[in-house]
Amino acid sequence: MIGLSHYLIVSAIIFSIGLVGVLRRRNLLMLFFATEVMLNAVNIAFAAISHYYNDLTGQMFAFFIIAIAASEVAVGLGILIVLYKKHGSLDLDDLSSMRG
Amino acid sequence: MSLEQFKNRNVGTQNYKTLDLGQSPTSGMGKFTQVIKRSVKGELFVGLWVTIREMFNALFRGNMHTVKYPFEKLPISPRYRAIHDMLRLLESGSYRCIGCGLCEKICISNCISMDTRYDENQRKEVSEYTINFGRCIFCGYCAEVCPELAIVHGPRYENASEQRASFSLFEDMLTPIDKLNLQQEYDGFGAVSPNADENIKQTPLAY
Amino acid sequence: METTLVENLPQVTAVGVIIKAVIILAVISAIAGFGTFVERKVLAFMQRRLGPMHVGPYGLLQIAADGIKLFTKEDIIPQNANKLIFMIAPVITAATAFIALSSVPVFPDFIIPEFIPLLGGTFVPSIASDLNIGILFVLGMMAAGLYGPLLAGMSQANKWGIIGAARTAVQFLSYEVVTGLSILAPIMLVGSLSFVDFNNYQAAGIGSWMVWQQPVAFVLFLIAGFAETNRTPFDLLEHEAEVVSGYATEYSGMRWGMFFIGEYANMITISVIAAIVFLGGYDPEATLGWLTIILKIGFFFFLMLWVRAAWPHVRPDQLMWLCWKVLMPLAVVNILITAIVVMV
Amino acid sequence: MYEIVAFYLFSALTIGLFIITVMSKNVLYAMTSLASAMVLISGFFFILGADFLGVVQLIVYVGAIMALYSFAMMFFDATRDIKEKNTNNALVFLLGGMSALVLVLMFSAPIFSDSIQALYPMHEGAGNAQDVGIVLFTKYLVPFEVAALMLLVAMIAGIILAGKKMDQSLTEDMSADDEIMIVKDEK
Repeated sequence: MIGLSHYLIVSAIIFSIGLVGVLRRRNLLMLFFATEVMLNAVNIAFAAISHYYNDLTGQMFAFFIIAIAASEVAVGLGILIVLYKKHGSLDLDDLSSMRG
Repeated sequence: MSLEQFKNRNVGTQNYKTLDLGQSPTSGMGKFTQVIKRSVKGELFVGLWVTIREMFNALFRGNMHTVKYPFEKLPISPRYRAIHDMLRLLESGSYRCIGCGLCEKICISNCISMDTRYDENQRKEVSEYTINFGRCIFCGYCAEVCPELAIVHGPRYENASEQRASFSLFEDMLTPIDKLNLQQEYDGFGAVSPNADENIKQTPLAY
Repeated sequence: METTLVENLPQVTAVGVIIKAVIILAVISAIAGFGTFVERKVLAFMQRRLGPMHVGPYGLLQIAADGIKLFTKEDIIPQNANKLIFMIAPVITAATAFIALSSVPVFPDFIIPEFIPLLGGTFVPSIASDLNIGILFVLGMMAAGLYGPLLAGMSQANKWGIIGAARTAVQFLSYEVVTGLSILAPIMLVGSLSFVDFNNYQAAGIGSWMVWQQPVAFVLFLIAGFAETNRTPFDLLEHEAEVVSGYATEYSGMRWGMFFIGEYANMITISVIAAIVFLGGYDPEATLGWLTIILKIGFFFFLMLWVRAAWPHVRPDQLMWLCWKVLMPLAVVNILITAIVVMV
Repeated sequence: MYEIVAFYLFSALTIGLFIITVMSKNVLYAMTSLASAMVLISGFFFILGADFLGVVQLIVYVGAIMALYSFAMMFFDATRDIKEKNTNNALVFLLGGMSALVLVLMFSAPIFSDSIQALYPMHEGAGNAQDVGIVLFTKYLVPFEVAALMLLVAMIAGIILAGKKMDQSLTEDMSADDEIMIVKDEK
């Protein structure tokens, strides 16, 4: 039978995938994607805990995470467009103008 | 219709109606009231009503406008200029063409070619007569110039064919001898019109 | 999803659900094909034409002819296109449309007669998966359906496709808001998200239909439904006069056909939702109760064709203006008033 | 039975799709795999009985957030691969693996703690949507309103950030626009 640990392991694997993505990618859009992967991993964990402990708090937090992701995408896309207008690229190496 | 009406090319000065659309609103409030007016006036529902009315007219009142073309054809004007017909004399059944060559001469796209010879009775006969329908512009000059009303424009407008030779030979355009009774005198462009007598002005005898 | 279903309804077996799924797939695909025929015929009649007449009696076999044509047509994939995504995109449209239909009651409950071997006596439910959040699930699946045109447009390396994809994103995202908000007011009145509860709420006859209580929501839902199914007044995704064929420019053969099937399945879904939520749905007691809902669905389907025959397209900016400045405030005001009425 | 099959199927597919998201050079592949993995995650939620959360995931995450991302992707040529310098791949994998290990430990901790009590238990009989609604609008009302406010702020921020120079073209250079403006002025 599938237990809580199964879900938590899947969630951890997905979270680490997202983490690898955040560390590895240089493109801003891809960074956002990797962040979404991590947020989703957390959502799975919350929903699983909520199910196995018969408690709704986990689901509530998952809702708020989705809300945060929604506001993140609104602001993030704004920044993305501004940066693209300014630099013509979304590569983080091109954007690091403060390195001196 | 007088000739002047045909020759008038000044399309802009004719009595066209111009739609009075009014000023389009520029302010936000004006746009809003326009939208409200248009919505409340029910123009959209008029459109719906018109289409459903036409549907019922078409289905139940026989207003269907489709012509199932290959099976039914609309009657075309007798003066329509399509594929040429070569007519026969009704009395003898021999073809009317006397081989004068006027049609060949007048043809502006140079698509008629004919050849004549004298037959055993020393009568001129058409040995070869072809019209290249790839070049013919169906202007009707040949029919107009023909002194014997031998070549007229017929009603056959389906020009598609597997071979272009299939309808450009003299024999193909000639009225079949067994359908001679179906040949109509006023049959196409260039033929004498029914009221020709009224239109002819008598030449004064003094000339 | 199927686990919760089996827990919820004890008499439903997995076999019944699978049979139901197959029936939905087969019948709705056939209806989608038939829908193209009906659309041509109705549009033709409204323009005083006959429509397809040659293939079969009254052109009835035109569907078969179209199917043969679509299946045998060359399946072209442009050279610079992203091939995998290009191939997947039409499947997404069709699949999401059918998944959305899985939680909609389309056909009645029935029990397969005993004389049929193997499957005799199997109970086939009316809804393949009776989620207690049915309406939201359908809306969510239709929201996911926007990936079909979107990916199709973006993968085909064609500027018309990109424009079509951009319009997809804009139009579907905007009108999802209106669909959700407009259907929220009836949900508040009924207090449930299940289609069955909606049906029972309006069981008392025509007087209890939701249309009379929520006319604004009904109109808003219809308008938004037209936009979400990409029907004519809002047919901007593949508007021939502006963007050659929008997202479907490079598609041919059965891949193009799958977009079509998806569109017609979505039309049926929207018709079913409108019929159940606003027009009283079906009557489970009467023997011919299912005929009423089929008539209602047919009416909405016909309405879509009718509107296509009568009304002109709108411009994209007019579409956005309509959504955000007219429909959404109206929907919010409607919800507010409904909430006040429900509370008081 | 169904649950086991569905769980393993969903988790295998999700992990595979997320790996594609993270590793793919093509932004279109990344977006597609991310979106489809999110649909599958909503499948997880349905298995876990969190129906409403699953539907919210479908509508908000898949239908809105990912669609917004793809709308941002219209600025680039989506069929072209993106070039990026990937430095220190080994280090990245090491760090990722280590944090994964830490996370496994972290997530496995609640399994051994039996003393946890359900604060807001789910009610048998009541649907998930009703339960969620009651809890969301009683105990979590303030966070809910704050989240709404945050969304509003984010929306305004997004509009201001992206819409500031909305009249300028992203792809053409500005001089071409200036010429057009001059022509308009003369007229």
